[in-house]
Amino acid sequence: MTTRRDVLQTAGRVAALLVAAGVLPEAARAQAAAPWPAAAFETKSVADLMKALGSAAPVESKEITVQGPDIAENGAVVPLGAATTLTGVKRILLLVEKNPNILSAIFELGDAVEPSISTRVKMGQSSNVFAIAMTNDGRVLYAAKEVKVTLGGCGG
Amino acid sequence: MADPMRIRAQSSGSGATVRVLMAHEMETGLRKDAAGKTIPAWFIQQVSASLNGKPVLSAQWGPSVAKNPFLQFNIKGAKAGDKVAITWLDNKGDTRTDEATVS
Amino acid sequence: MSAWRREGLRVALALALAGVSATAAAQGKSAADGIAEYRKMLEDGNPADLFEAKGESLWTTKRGPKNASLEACDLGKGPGVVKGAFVELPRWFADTQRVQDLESRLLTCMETLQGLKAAEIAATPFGRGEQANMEALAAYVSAASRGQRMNLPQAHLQEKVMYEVGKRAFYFRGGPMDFACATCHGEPGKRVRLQDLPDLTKNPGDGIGFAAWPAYRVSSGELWSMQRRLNDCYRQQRFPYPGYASDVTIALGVYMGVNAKGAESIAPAIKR
Amino acid sequence: MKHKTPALAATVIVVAALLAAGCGSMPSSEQLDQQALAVIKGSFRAQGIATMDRLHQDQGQAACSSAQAPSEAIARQIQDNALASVKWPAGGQYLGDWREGEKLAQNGRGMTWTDAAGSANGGSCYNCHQIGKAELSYGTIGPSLYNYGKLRGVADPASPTSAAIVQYTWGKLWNSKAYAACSNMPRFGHAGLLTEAQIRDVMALLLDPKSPVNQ
Repeated sequence: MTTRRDVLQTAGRVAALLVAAGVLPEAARAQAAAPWPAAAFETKSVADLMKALGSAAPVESKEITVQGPDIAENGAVVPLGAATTLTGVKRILLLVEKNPNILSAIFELGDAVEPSISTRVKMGQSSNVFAIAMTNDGRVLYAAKEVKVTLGGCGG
Repeated sequence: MADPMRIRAQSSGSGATVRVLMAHEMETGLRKDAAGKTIPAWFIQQVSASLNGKPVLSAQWGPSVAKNPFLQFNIKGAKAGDKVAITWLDNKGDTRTDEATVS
Repeated sequence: MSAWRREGLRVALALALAGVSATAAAQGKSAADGIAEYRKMLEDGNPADLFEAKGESLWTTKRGPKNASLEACDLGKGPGVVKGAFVELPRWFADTQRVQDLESRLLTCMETLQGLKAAEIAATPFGRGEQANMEALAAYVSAASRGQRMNLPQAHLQEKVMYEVGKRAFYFRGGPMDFACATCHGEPGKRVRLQDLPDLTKNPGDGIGFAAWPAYRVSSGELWSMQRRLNDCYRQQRFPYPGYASDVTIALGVYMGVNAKGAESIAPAIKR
Repeated sequence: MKHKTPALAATVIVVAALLAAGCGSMPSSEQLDQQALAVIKGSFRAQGIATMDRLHQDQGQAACSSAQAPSEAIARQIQDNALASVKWPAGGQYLGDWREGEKLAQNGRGMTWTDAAGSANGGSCYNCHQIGKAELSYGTIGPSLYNYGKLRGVADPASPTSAAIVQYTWGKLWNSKAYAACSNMPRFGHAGLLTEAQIRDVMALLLDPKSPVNQ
């Protein structure tokens, strides 16, 4: 019986081997240096997530916006993004409150990237979505909005 | 071998907007097949972007990122002719790198 | 007894007409606006691009027992002409003596040029093996006509016959729910749940209905050609299983395509 | 040999042109009807529970299979037959549980070739109708049923004043063609899509004053 954690650890080892063998490109080497934070991706609440990441609790702020539709025609693909007017943002997190695991994605921003990111996530049901921004000077801020997921088509 | 990504990098204002589509199942590990057997998780965990070889962005993803993932971001100071490279790595150790030129 | 019940119907109808339509319209609008916003967000970055790229590479790759590419395939505008072919399909082909749609024509080319077995591919489940390749090829061929207007030929007798057969199939009611294609697609301005239903008995507009497929289906994360779209329509109609590239599916393609004359093709589109 | 090719090509073009001009003439409307039936029967195959007998049309299905409505006489005949087929509820018990009715209204599953034999069917009601106000995702093929009972003055479904609308609603759910020969609505009771008990639950959703539909 292979557990998910085993698979992940194996993946990490494979990546390390590939890097050692010079098979992985340079960009992937940088990633391999920062391991995939399995514990953070298994949390069910904002509080547990912040604990897993060793971060302070986030404070709601108008300086950050979470971008998503009011209604999603299909939960399989829901556009989700974050943008902020803050400076010195090093990290942006995208969360879906009612998903089996709350964390969808972490973005580590270099100085050359604007703090504005869009991707698409899966949502099992209508839920609040969050964008959390972490700055170099230790601020942790968030914005939230509700996305309604509708049943569509003939439903069969 | 994974199918290639589609990367569009367009200069806009003082930088470039990068839009990426990646061909990947992004299987959550929570679904069951017709026979009731759990379909194992299979998803991109790490993504990184570089501009002319210098890392500018990295990301860690969970299985709730949508199938055939889309990613959009803006690189400050990028100009036409610059090279943007994207690499992803999934939980099975499969990886793919593709490159585009800013237009 | 029955006359009395009919009277009941009249009362019911009068009440229904008087009461509810305003509420429905107000609520429907805000939800519809939300859906429109969602669709707009998805437009920029349609994963159909991934399938289009794969299809383009498949088109030029030497494959099959004959180790040949599809570059000599005649999609109706001469061997190797891809641009503009999609908006004129289905059409009559002299070599096969049949009216063929995009997918059935691709099957012919895969068999004659590459030596692949058309019947085997037609029997393969959607999304697997050569069927996955079919979808990529359909994305590539349709994309080469993006922005052009539907313009199916109707000069050949068999093209006209297939239009008439398609029209009859469109209105054919059957199955345990009494559904025909026309049940959902015979009138303008209707929805199933929140999804707009194009009226396919006439040109429903640019990039709508026949002019939007193949499309990337968000719900399955796959590219669906018109063959797969029709297959799922018939599943939801509770009909038996339509054969892949069977005459009824091709006839429906002729009926919808001719009706859509002048509509701008946006295929491959993105759909729920 | 090569110099012969243009001549050969020319022959092909002439043949094609003849075909294009229509060596045969357009079949009659009746012939096309026959051809369409043959094409339909030849294009489908049984799959799972979706067997080929589903293509065998009854009188109403056949009469309602074109853009033209059937004649008034035929429509009347279809409606009369449909009304005669309605099975009225045992013991005059018309209403069940509106909560179960809402679940059925939401559920669009059943009877497809991907459904297992004997699996429970939904009513698919929201596919075509607005019903409860909380559900934003509703179709518009049928009329809105929001406030269905309230608008029709049903304060007590068991009272004699409500009898006409209660019975009409049962008949409509059991066999929609009783009141409109070519109704788009499935015949839920007649076709065995829903059981008598399930139809009671849908009735309650529409007519029970406590149902959210009537708030």
